[in-house]
Amino acid sequence: MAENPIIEVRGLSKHFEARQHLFRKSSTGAGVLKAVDDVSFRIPKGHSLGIAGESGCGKTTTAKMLLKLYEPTSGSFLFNGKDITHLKAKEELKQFRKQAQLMFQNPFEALNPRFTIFRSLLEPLIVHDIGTKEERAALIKQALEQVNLIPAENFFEKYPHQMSGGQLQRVVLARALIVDPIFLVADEPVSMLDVSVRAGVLNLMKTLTERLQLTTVYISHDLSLISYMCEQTAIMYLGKVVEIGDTMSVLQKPKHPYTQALLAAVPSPDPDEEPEEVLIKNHVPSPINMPNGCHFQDRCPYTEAICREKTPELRQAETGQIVACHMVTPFFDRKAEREEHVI
Amino acid sequence: SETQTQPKSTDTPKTEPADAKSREIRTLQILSRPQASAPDEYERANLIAGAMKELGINAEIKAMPYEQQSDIVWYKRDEWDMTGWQMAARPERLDPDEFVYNLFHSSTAKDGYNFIGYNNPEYDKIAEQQRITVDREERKNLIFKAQELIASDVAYLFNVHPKLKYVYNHQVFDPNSVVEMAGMGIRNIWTYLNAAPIGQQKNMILNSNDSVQALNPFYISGAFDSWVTELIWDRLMRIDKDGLPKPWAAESVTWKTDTLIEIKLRANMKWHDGKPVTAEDVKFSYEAPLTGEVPMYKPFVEIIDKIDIKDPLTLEFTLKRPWAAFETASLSKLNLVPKHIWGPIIEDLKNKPENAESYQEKTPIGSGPFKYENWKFKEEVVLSANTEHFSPPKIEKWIMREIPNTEASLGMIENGEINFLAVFPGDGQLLQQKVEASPNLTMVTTTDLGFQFFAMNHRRPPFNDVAFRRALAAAVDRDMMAQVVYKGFAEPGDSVISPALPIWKNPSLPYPSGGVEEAKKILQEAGYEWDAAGKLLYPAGKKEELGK
Amino acid sequence: MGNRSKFIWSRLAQMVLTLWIIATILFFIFRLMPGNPLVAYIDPTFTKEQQDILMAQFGLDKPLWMQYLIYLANLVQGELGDSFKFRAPVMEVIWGVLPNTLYLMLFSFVIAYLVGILGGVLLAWKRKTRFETIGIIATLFTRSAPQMWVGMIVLVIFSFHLNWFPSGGASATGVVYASEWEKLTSLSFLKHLFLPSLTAAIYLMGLPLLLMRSNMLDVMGESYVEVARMRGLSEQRIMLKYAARNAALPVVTAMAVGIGYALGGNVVIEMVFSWPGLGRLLVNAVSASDYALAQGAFILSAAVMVIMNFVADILYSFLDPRVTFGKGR
Amino acid sequence: MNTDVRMEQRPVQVAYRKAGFLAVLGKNLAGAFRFLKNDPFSMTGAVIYLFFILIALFAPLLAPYDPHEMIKHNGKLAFNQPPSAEHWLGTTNMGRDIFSQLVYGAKPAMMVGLTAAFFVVVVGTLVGLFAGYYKGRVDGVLMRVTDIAFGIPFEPFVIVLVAFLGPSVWNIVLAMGLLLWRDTARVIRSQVLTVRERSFVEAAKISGASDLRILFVQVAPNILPLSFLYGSLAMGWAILTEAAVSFLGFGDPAMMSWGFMLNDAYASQALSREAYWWIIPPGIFIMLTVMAGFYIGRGSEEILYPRLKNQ
Amino acid sequence: MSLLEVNDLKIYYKTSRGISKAVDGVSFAVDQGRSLGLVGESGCGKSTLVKGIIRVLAGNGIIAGGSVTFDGTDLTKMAESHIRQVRWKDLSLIPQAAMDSLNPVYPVIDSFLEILMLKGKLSRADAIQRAQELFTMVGLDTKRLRYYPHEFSGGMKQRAMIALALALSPKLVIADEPVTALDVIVQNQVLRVLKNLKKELGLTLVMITHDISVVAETCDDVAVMYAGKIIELGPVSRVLKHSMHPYTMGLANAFPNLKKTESTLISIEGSPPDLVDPPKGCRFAARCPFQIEACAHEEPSLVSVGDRHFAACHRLDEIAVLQAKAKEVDTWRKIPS
Ligand SMILES: Nc1ncnc2c1ncn2[C@@H]1O[C@H](COP(=O)(O)OP(=O)(O)OP(=O)(O)O)[C@@H](O)[C@H]1O
Ligand SMILES: Nc1ncnc2c1ncn2[C@@H]1O[C@H](COP(=O)(O)OP(=O)(O)OP(=O)(O)O)[C@@H](O)[C@H]1O
Ligand SMILES: [Mg+2]
Ligand SMILES: [Mg+2]
Ligand code: NI
Repeated sequence: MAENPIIEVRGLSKHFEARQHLFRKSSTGAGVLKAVDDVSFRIPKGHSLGIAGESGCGKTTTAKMLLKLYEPTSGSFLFNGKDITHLKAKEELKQFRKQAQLMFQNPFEALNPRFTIFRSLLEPLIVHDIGTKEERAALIKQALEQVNLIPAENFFEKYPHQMSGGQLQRVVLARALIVDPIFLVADEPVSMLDVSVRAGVLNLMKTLTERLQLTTVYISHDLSLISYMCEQTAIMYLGKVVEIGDTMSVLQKPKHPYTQALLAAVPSPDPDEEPEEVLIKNHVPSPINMPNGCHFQDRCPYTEAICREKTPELRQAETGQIVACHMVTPFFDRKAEREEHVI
Repeated sequence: SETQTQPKSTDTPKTEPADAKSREIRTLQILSRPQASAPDEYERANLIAGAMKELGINAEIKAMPYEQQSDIVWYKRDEWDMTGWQMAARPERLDPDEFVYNLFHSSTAKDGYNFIGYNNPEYDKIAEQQRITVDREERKNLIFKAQELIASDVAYLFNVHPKLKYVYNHQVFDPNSVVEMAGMGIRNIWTYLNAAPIGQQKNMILNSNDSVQALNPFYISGAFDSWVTELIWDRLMRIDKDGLPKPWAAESVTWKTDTLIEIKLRANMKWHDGKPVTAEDVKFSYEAPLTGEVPMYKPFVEIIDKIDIKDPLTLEFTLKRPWAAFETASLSKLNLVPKHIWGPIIEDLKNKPENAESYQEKTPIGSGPFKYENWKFKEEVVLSANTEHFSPPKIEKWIMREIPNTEASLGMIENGEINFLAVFPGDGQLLQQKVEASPNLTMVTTTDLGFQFFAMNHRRPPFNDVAFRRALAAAVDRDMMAQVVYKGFAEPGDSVISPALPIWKNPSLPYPSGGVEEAKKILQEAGYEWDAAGKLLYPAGKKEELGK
Repeated sequence: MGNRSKFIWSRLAQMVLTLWIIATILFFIFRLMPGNPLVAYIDPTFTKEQQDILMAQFGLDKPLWMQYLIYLANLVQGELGDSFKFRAPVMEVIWGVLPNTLYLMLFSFVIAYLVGILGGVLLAWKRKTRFETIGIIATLFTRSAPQMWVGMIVLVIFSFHLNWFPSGGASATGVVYASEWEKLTSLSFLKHLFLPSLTAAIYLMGLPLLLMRSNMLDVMGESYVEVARMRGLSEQRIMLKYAARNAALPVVTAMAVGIGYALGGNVVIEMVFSWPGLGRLLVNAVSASDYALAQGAFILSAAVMVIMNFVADILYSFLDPRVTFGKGR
Repeated sequence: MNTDVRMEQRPVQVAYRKAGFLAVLGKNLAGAFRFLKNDPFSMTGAVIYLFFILIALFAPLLAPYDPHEMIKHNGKLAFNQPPSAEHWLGTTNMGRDIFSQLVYGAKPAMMVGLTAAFFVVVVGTLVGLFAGYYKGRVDGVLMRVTDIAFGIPFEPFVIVLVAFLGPSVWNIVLAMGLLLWRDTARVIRSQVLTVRERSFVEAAKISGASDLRILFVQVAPNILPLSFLYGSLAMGWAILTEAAVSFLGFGDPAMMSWGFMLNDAYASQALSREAYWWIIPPGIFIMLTVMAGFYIGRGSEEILYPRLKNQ
Repeated sequence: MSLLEVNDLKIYYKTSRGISKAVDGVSFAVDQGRSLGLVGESGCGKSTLVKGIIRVLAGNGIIAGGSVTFDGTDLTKMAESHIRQVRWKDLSLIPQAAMDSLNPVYPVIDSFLEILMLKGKLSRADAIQRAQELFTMVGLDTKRLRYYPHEFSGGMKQRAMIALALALSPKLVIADEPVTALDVIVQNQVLRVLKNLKKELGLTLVMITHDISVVAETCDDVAVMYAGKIIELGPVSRVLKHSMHPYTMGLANAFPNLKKTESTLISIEGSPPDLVDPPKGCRFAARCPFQIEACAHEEPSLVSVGDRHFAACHRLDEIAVLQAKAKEVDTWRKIPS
């Protein structure tokens, strides 16, 4: 908390208009879909934040806002201390684009199928007007070697469909790193990869981000991966951050009932371990037109009247992390101030 | 093989006039309907262009739809050089007045039908004179003279009088009962009235290739409409098969003086709704066009000063001045309409923007030999015989089917779907072969009253020069046209009057002929010269003013 | 206002806008066309005065903008003006041929889509066989042949040589039908209808057939078809209830759109078979410079097309429960 | 001829499941050729096109006569002749050599076809690209324009336009260019909508590329096969349209096209005369060229929908 | 006798590049009431294997050899019309893409009615009741029967598919990746449903997954596949805790464990061999850190290594050493190229 945050997000929200079928009553109905609702966090330089949560809770939407692919509905986003929420100026935007990069979930999709690997890596260099022709070739070679694609020349003229998923994901990483970014968002970077190659990419990312002092956001629904990769962890539920803090505290001593359920549900590779009982109810409510109060109210085993009336605010738990739950209140001695909701 | 359009090497002088450049004749434009819609016109244009090329004149054919062509010809009277045109056969055109007066009188040059801008005071006098000359012999002389002037002036570049080709099924109709009419062929009311069915089929089924637009006694619309209207509505007189008007609904027509005509109606005529035909109805029929609600018929009644009803069957027409064509163009033209039906309609229309032309009766009522039975739009018109008529038809029904596909109409006459081929714009030779091969069919050809020609714009040089026009006329081989384009189903033309009408046709006209050699001679005599490349030049002192 | 009605309203508004623009374009195309519209109706006996009466009668003497406003005002009231040629209200003239066009169109669509859909299913079923190859080639042939050419050949064979069908028109000579229904059910009318419908269908069936085939192939690759097979359902059932039913959705909407196209009348076929329909009317009107009529016929077919496009959209979302609606498509 | 609509409703996205195939259909000729070689249908189509293009180019050498020339033998017009050694397909009713007309007819067919296809593809692709990529207002406006184009019945429109501008094949091309891009535009747009959602486009955006660059460098090459397909279809439409328009009497008499020949034959009752050598060949030639378009189209269809190929 | 016995099954695909040997001599057996997990990398032939068992292969797939004995009869020799009777009634397969396995244009209940009335010969009323029972059994609200598939969430669809698979009370259910692409909580629910059904109905289950933790939680036995072959087979705890094949060891290393945060993940470098032209010897040889001469030439056969535990490796005799070495990161770095 002492260091200057490179990323600071204040009350970021993104709302979508929900669509509906013309003739049939749908289970959801028309209305506003709050994909991301009032999310705040701070990441100091060189640190990494993991965002976890079930499908549709708004992880990707958050990531896209961080990369300015989506304009937030409200809230602000500070990058390097500068508010760039509504940045429009071409040059500054380009500067930001050079510094912030994304690593995609699906490597098969992330590369233009009509471009060779060389061409794909060349694009960002052309766009940012980096280097001469020879320098560019050298940069590309270096980038490929950095991600262990050796000898790099062998891959220059290959098309994406001629390569394996693990190799492609490395190319995607190389492309992200070739412009020397300081901020990297990885949205489920290995979920499409096989277990045996997954570890390779993860280890590579881990060492590279550490070596290059990158600030990273790592998005996954897999808590074990987050625990492996990140220092801090945020748990999202239906557009809201319900628990955020040091990975150790969040994953070892979860406070929010949802986090607890999530952890209980993770299967263990140890066949002798007895699976824990997951207490929450099945039904995932529709994200459209959320009711008042806690988003988790319908599934929570501890729900009381207050949960249906008031949206819980984030408070610091004694274990260090910040939690949004009314029922945990007795454990808190003081209400955390808004400024300190963040790490 | 030799080509039609290749220029022959001309025996032009080797030396070229010094001012050749400025005297060069521009490329002349020939307007024509496209080959697809009027193949004969387009091919004739080709032949004419070929002949002009041989004379050293550049010509260019511009094909365009009829509407565009007529728009230019009609409304941009000094912007065109030559255009294909035609005059169709109509019964009232059996009288030469319309052709002789309307086409060439200088008064119609500005916005009338004299769009070529022919202007000959001598001719004007003759044209006017023949209008008021009621005596036939005297009038004939005038018409002969008029034809002579047109021929020697080469007012039009005459091409051909096509042959009308009609086919009927002689297993259905007694061949002796089919009537041929001069200049009109066998497709005429006399055939419809006379044709005697000899088998099971009592109906006459004929084809048309375009739509019936309206069945309205007050609207002169498409050709096919008039085929029908003349059967439903009677007229005071009708043009007989010899081309001369004869009393019809009138029992007699007596010229008391040059301007006073007495009409006696037939007794016991009835409208199709059963009401009697009276002198009042006749008077109404002739006066309605003057109300302004029947504009198209106005020109045919304007000449009438007054109409007096002498008794229920007698009327007296007083004309403003003598008019030779009155019997043909007015008494044989106007439909007799029932006053009890049209009277109120016309009254009503006076307060409306529309006029009688756009009024369609549900069931048209006339007094003619056929009664309206049914009209399926764009499909067929069915009339049934009016057995109470004074001249009842022998067939039971007269049915006209719309068949735009020429090929299909040919197939249909062969397989009996129709028994009278009333229009056939296609190849006559083929038709003849088909008829010869069929045991059922008889073909009758008649030289058309109408004619095909190319109009030259007399307002524009070089066409303002008689010699030039004469040379062109001489160069165009009309026999060849009849042979090649019409496969022999046409007669070369030299006059507005068809050879089918011996009463009016001047048999010896000074229309130039003799081919390219003769043409060159005419041009040389008039002072035209050729440049070294064989291009025709204006006579010395004349320049091309209209540019290239 | 709900999302749904908002969508429908905005689509309707858009349709009106589209029609207005088309009407405007049309108006000016026709007015700017070279040639006086009435020139075709001028007779040698006409005087200048008579020509002027004629112009006034059709309002052609007024300035262009006034003509345009009158035209729009009339259009809003469903008035299409008077035909120059037929001297009758355009609506009336069009009504005279519209039923025939509809019958021809519906009949040919029924033939084409029945044959097409079944053929498409069959081809997809027999994929990778010689039957499929020949089927596709044959279909492409039918879709590539100029219609008048096919029409003429059909006419010569079935009418002139075999004498099975009449060679033109919409009904037997001199027959009067008491009602449209009687006409539609009379053998003679159907016999007249058959050849033109066949010719149209020969061309039309290519689209549903090929579309059906490739949709079938797509759908047959979907896992629910695979699962149906795993469930041990019979091959017929899988083909019809699963593959064909789902593959037919786009074909059905293609049909709606196709009907829109076809109502403009199949000019060429109507010409060859002397069919009294809208297409021939339109061509005649255009070549006779009968603006009012041409405009009317054109607007009408445009309206039908726009409506059928709309119907196709609605139909699609009706048939496919997955489709959502909203902004854009 | 323009009813091949709603192709957009087909799951075009399928194409990208095995995007590799697209790469084969690269911009470069080598790629295109490889693809032709792999697909007998496309190969046939391409060979037919090549055949007609050669005929069009060498028509003056191949045709024994001028197609407009009225041929005389011994001073007599040689009309309505059946096929003979001298006139392979006989002569017309005006004594013109049918074989020569057939040969000369290839040029207008190819010209009309190729130019119409070019216009349709260029306009359609641009509209589709911009509408699909920019969404929002641009999309709104462009799609409204497309809707209007969709509201205009094609055949009547061509007739009106040709009647208006005069009988010229270029006016037919113009009419096609004005209207038929609509199908292409819609399909391309829906394709672009799916392409633009793919991560590599987002990647390009994140790398800071400008919209135009993304549009033309990243997106366009991925929808080119579709444009190509519509181009080959449009070629067929153009030729069929020209034939129909000629048949209706709005044809260009200066251009000896196959449609014009058909009309000429029809108007001079070649069928009744059983002059099949006059009626059949132009029809077959039209059919072949149109079909060649479909063949190429079908070939690229297999490339666009690689799943078909697997089965 | 086992309920399902697969013997030396070979399934090949005809492709433009040649014959792809997707399943190449696989044998295993499943006893009544037990559950078998089938794990392995993507593309190793898991789906092909189970599709081959009930003969619903893609058009270019052929059964090139071996036998599948189900309940005493050989499915590979059965007539098509006969096997159609077996499908779903005695043996149902929940395919990999269960998400898209329901016909999108009909409400879900239609799929139930079709099966229950057509194959189960139930009356409509009975069929509806049975469908409701099934829905309740998998923990779904019976109201949802009338919904369209796209109105279901992924987990619901998966459960609906399980319910549908159980409609005719089959003897064996094969589930192809039933929980991949599901959230952990939903995944947990689905797995619980399967476990309960197994316990309560005595269901025999074959479950495909690439996630060994899923197998660890749900299955009795596990078969590990690599490049078209089974390389290790045995009771779950034995195979995962005392892996006898280097590939299985590598797989265990690559899995993060939430409870053991300290350990580093180790990946297996390289990629599986091309099935059109597989290497002659051991198929894992190229990626194996313990490769020896023999591996390249000779294919190891699946041999018993203890209590119902089988493995296919040339170095089974020195396995204790290998097991120890496999825990070290460096071992896997030095891949022989
Ligand atoms: N462009 C969009 N328009 C409308 N709704 C959207 C859009 N993008 C996302 N959503 C909705 O917003 C919610 C959050 O989506 P998001 O993709 O951020 O979730 P996620 O946490 O990344 O899920 P997953 O784990 O499945 O990737 C979802 O309900 C989704 O349907
Ligand atoms: N229809 C087919 N034609 C040709 N090859 C195929 C076909 N289906 C599958 N294959 C190939 O066969 C091999 C085995 O495929 P299979 O689908 O059985 O793998 P899997 O183990 O189920 O993989 P995943 O975990 O990705 O589902 C793969 O290499 C695949 O590419
Ligand atoms: Mg996501
Ligand atoms: Mg699988
Ligand atoms: Ni010769």
